Amino acid sequence: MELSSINILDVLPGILLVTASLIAMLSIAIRRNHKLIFGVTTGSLLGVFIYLIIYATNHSFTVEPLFVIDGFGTFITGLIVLSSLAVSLLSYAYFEQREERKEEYYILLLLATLGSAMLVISKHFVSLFLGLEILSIALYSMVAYLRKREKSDEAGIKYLIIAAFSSAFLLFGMALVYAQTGSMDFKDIGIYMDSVSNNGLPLLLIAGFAMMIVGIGFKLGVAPFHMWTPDVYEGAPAPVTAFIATVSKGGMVVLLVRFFGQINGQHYPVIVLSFTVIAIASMFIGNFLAIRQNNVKRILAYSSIAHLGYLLVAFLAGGALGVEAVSFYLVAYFLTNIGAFGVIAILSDQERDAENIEDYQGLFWCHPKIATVFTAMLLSLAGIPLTGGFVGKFYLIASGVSAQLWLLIIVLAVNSVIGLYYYIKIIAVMFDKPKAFEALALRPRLYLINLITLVVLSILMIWYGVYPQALIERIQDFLK
Amino acid sequence: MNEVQTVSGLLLAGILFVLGLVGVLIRRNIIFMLVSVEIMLNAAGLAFIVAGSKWAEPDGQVMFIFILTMAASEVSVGLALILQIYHQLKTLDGDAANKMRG
Amino acid sequence: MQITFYIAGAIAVLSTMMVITRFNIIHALLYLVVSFLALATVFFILGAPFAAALEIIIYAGAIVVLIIFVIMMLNLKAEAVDEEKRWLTPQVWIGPAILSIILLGELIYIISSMETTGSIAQMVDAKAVGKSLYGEYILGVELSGMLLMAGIVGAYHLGRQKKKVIHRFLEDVEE
Amino acid sequence: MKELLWLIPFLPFAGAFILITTGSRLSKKMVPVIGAGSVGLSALVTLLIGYNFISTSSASFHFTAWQWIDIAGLSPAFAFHLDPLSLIFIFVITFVGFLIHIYSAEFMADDDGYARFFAYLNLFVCSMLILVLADNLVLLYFGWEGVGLCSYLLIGFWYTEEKNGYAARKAFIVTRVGDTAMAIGLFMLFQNFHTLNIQEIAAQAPQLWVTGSNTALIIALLLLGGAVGKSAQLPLQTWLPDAMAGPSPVSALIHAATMVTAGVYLIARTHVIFELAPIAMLVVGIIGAATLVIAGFAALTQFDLKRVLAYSTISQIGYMFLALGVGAWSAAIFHFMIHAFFKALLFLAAGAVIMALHHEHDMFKMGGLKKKLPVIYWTFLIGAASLAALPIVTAGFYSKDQILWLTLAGENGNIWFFLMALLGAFVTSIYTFRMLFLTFFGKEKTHVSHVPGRGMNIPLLVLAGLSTLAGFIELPHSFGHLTIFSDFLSPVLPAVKVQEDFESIEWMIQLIAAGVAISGVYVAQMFYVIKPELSDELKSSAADLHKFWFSGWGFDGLYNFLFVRPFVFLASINKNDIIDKFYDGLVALANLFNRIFSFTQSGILRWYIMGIVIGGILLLSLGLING
Repeated sequence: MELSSINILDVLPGILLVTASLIAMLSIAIRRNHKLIFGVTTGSLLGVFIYLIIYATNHSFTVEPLFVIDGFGTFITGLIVLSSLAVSLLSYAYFEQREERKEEYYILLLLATLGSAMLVISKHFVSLFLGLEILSIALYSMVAYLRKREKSDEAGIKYLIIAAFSSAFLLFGMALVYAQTGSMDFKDIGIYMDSVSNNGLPLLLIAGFAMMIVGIGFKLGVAPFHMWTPDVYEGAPAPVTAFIATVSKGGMVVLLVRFFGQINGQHYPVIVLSFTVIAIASMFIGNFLAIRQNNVKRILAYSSIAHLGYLLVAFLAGGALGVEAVSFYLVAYFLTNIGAFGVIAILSDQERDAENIEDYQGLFWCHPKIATVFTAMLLSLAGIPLTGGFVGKFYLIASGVSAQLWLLIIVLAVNSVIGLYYYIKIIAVMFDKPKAFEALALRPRLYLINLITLVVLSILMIWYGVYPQALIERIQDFLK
Repeated sequence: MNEVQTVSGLLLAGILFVLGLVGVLIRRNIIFMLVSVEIMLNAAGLAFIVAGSKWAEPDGQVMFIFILTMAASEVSVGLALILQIYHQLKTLDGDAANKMRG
Repeated sequence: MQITFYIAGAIAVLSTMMVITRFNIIHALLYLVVSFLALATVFFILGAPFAAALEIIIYAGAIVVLIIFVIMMLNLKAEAVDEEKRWLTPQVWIGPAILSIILLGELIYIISSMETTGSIAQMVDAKAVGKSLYGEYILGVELSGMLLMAGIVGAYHLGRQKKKVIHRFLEDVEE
Repeated sequence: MKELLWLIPFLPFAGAFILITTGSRLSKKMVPVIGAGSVGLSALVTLLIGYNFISTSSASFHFTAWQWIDIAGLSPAFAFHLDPLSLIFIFVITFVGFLIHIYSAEFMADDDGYARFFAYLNLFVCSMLILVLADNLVLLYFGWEGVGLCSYLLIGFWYTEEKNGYAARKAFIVTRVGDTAMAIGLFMLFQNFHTLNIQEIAAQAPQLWVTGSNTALIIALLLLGGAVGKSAQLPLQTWLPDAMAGPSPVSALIHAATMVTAGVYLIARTHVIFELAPIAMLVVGIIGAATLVIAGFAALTQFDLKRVLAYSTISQIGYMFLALGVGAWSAAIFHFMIHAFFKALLFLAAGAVIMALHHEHDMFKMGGLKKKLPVIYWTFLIGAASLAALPIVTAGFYSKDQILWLTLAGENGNIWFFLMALLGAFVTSIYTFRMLFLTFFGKEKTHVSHVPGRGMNIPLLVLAGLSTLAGFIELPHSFGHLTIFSDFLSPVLPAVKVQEDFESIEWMIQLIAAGVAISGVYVAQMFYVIKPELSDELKSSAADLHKFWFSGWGFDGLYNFLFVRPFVFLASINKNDIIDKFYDGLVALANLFNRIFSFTQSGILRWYIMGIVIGGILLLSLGLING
C-alpha cells in the first residue's frame, strides 16, 4: 500500500501519538520546562482519548498489510491511552521531586504508548515486532531513568538484556513460522494451518510457535519467563512500574488474543497444552512467591504473574465470551494496578520508593485517604465482591466454565484463596499502630494531582464493581 | 547459481543462534552479554533472509532491515546504560548486579 | 556456489565461537567483524545482496565501532582481561553447555525435518526490497523511525555524564 | 410515583454514608437529624408509594435500578419487586424503624459512638429493605448478609466489654450455619431453573416439579435452614437471648421487629416451593410448634427483663412458623406485623425502664414503677396485653387467634398443633404478666434516676396505639368478618382452605383462646402479686426444672456438649493431631514452595536467562512430543 493511499483517519491515533512525541522533543529543544512538557503530554493523550471516544467505531477495516482496526483494538487502544494518561499524571509529582532531568521521560512515555497501541492493532509479524520493540526500547530507558539509583540501573540492564534475548527467540520463531508458511500475516498463517492440520502441524511450525511463546511469555511475565518481573518492578520508578504492569503487558495480551483467534489456537492441542501449563505454573509460582514477601513492589510483581495466569484462562477459553472476559479483566486490572503503584509513588521519598511493608504501618491513621485507596485496590486485586476485580474474575470463571476448563478453574479458585493472604497482610499492616514516624512531607500541590488521579481511579474501579453492566455492554458493543 | 538448500541456511542460523545463547549464559561481562545477544539477533535475521529466499519474497529482507534498526537502537541504549553502571558500580560484572532478589 | 556457502558458514560459526570465548574484548570484537563479513557472504549467496551490504555497513561498520568506542571510553586496563579469565572457569560452562546442546539438538532435528523439495534459495534483489519496503511496509518504516527515536532519546538521557559538582582534587581522591 | 421505589433503601444508605464519612465532625444535633431523618423520609416515601399502590390497585410493581452483571446466563440485577407482601414489610421496617430511630436519639445521647450507632442502624435498615424488596435471590442474599453484618456490629456495639463481643460472634457464627445451607439451596435453585429471579422461579416451579418432588424437598429444607438461623428457631435459636447484649433500640429493631422475621419472609416469599414439598411444610410447622412452647417455658424463668422478651420473640416467631407450616400464609404475615408493633413497644419500654434504673436488668430488683413512670407503665401494659392476646381490645388477640384457629381448622392443621399453640398461649400470658407485675407493681426496689423525655415517650405512644388499633383490620368470621389484610395479600399468598366441619365451632375456639389468656394473667397475679411466696416455693420444689428452663432448655449446654466440647477436646488432646498436621502441612508446603521459588529469584541475570532457556526447551520438547 502506498503512503498516499492510506486513509489518514484510520491511523490517526497513531499519528497523533507520533506527533505528540515529536512536539515534546521539539519543546525540549526550545526550552526545558517540566510543566510545559507535562502539559503537552497529558494534553495530547487526552486528545487521543477524546478522538477515540468520538470516532470510535466497531466495524473492522484493515490497513494492509500491517494493521487491522476493529472494535476490540479500538477499545484497548482507548484503555491504553487512558492508562498512559493516568501514569503521566502520577509521574509529574514523582519526577518533580527528583533532581534528574525529567523532560525526556515524557517522550519515552509517549513512544512506549505508541508501541503498545500499535501492538494491539497488529495483524502481521512486522507490525508485531516493531510495536513490541518501540515499547521495549522506550521502556529500557524508562526503567533506568533514575540513573543515580543503583537499583534503577540494575533493573534497566536486566530488563534490556533479557528483553533483547527473548526478542531474539521471538524473531527466530517468527522466521521459522515464515519459512514454513510463506506468510507473516496472522490470517494467512491460520489458513495455512487449516490446510495442513489434517496430518498434524509441521514440526517447524510448532517449533516456531514455541520460540515465539518464549518472547511473548517474557513480555507477559508468565512462568517460567517471569523471573525478571520482581527485580524490574522493584528497581523501576513507581510510575514506570505501573506502566510496565499495565500498558506493556496489556498490549501483549491483546496481541496474543488476536493471534490466537486468527490461527484458531483452540483447535491445536499442542498450543492449548503449552498455555495451560504456563497458566497453571504462573498462578502457583506467582502466589507462592508472594506469600512471604515483605517488599510491596515485589508482592505486586508476583501478584501480576499470578494475574496474568488468571487471564490466560479466559484467553484459553476463547470465543466471544473469552474476549469479553479478557477486555473486562484488563480494564479492572489496569485500574487497580495503576492505583496501587500510584499509592507507592505518592508515598515515595527522594531516596527510595516506599516499598518496604513497614513503610505502610499505620498508614490508616496518618493518611486515611491514601490508605483507603490502597485498601480498595488491594481488595480489588484479591477479588472481593463489589470491586472491579471481583467482576473481572467472575467473568474469567464464567468464560472458563463455558469452555469447560475445569482444571484451570479449580487452580484459579485455589489461587484466589492463597492470594487473599498477602493482600490482606498489607491491609492489616496499614491498620496497625503507626510506628513513631515523622509524617511524610507530601508537597501539597503536587500531591493533589496524584490524589485526584487516585480517587478517580478508585471510584471507577468501584463503579465497575457495583455497576459493571455498563462496561460489559460497552465491550459487547465494541466486539460486535 | 543458487542451489543452496533452505535447510542448510536455517541450520546455520540455528547454530549461530545457540552460540549466541551460550555467550549470554557463560559471560559475566555485560558487554559480552550484549554482544552475544547481537549474535542471536543476527542469527534470527539470517533465518528471515533464508526464509525470504525460499519464498522468493522481499519480506524476509525487509524484516532483516527492521531487525537491524532494532539492534542498533538496542546497542546504543545498552551501551549508554553500561556506561552508567560502570560509573556507579565500577565493574562490568553482570553477577554483581544482584542487589534485588527474593 | 554451494561450497562457498559452506566455507563462509564455517568461518561464521568458528569466528562466532571465538567471539564468545575471548578474554580480551577487543579481540572478540574483531572476530565478530569477521563473523559478520562471513555472514554477509552467506547473505549474498542466498540471494540477498542488499542485506549483505547492510550487514557490512551497519553491523560491522556501525554497531561494532560503537561498542569499541564505548570500550575506549571505559578505559579498561589489563586487569579486565585477568578478570575475564577468572570469570570464565570450566564450571561456568557446564550448565549452559548442557542446555545449549539440548536446544541445538532439538533445533537441528526440527529444521532437518523440513521437507526439502522446492526449498531452494532464490534471488531477491535490492530493487524488490526497496519497492516492498517503501510500498507495502511504508508504515513499518515510519514506525522504525520512532524506534530509532526512542533509542536515541534513551541513550542520550542514560549516557549523559553527571555534572561534576565536587572539586577536581576531591574527585581524584574518591576515585 | 412508583419510580421512586429506589429511594426507599437509598435514603437510609445515604444517611449511613454521610454519617460514616463525616460522623466525627458532625455536631451532636445533626447526627440524629440525618440518621432518623433519612429513615423518616424513607417511611414517607413508603406511605406515598403504598397509597399509590393501593389506590391504583396494582398487582405488583417492578423496578430495575440497574443490571449488575449479565454473564453467561447469570444476570442478577439490582431490581426491586413491590407487591403486597413486600409492601407490608417495608412499611413495618421503615415505620417502626423510624420510631426506633427517634427513640434512640434520646436513648443513646450520652454514648461516645453516637454517629457510629446511627450509621450502623441506617445501614441495617437499608440492608433489610434490600432484602425484602429484592426481585432475585442474589440480591436477597446480599441483603441477608448485610443485615447479618449489621446485627454483628450492633450486638457488639459496646465492644469494650468482652462478653458483648462474644455475643456478637455467637450470633454471627450460629446464623452463618443457616446461611451456608441457604447458599447451597440457592446454587441448587440456579442449577434447576437457570435463573434466580424469584418471580420466574415461582412461575416455573409448578411446571418443573410435581408435588412431593425430592428436589423441591431438599431445596425447601435448605432454604428452611437459612430461615431457621436468621429467625432464631429450633435448633439455631441460641444466639438470640445473648444478642440482648446490644443496646435496647437494637434489640427492638433487629432482634424483635425486623431481621429475625426475615426467615418468615423468606418462606412466605418462596411459598411455591414449600407447597410443592408437603414434608417441608410439616417440618416448618413442627419447628414452629416446638419452638414456641420451649421458648415460652424458658421465658417463664428468666430474671433479665430483656431475656424474657428475647425468649418471647423466639416463641412468637414460632407462632409465625407454625402458621406458615399449616399454609396460613397471610395469618403469619399478619402476626408478623402486629408482633413488630407490640414487641418493639415492649423492648423500647423495657429499655426505658432499664435506663431509668441505672442499667439494672434484673426484674426482681425492680418493682413499683407504676407511679414513677406512668407513661412507660401504660404503654408497657398495652404491649403486654397484646402479647398475651387479651381478647377484644388488643391487636395481638386478632392475629394470634387467627393462627390458633387455622392450626386446627386449616386443611393442613391438626389437633396437636392446636394444643401446642394453646399451651404456648397460656405460658405467654403467664410470663408476660409476671414481667409486668414484677416490674411495675409491688415495692420500689431501685431508685428511678432518669425519667424518659418526649423523644422516648412519643414512639412508645405511637406504637401502643398501633398495638391496639392495627388488629381491627382483620376480624374473624364470628364477629365482624373483616378481611382487609388477607384480601390485600391474596394476590401473592393464597388463602388457606378451612375444613368445613370446623366452621361452625370457630366461636368456641375463640372463647377457649380468650379463656386461656385470661387465666394466664390470673395465674401470674396469683404467684407474683397476691401470694409472692408461692412462686418461691414452686421454684425451690422444682429447682431442676427451673434451672433447665432458665438455661433455655439447656440448648447452650447441649451444643456446648455436642459441638464445642468435642471440638475443644479434639483440639486439645493433642495439638499435633492429624487435622492440625494437615493444616501445618499446608502451611509448610506453601513455605517450602515459597523457598524453592525464592531461590530461583536470585537476582543474578544469567540465572534468569537460564530460566528462560529452560522454559524454551520445555516448550520445544512439549511440541516435539505432542506434535
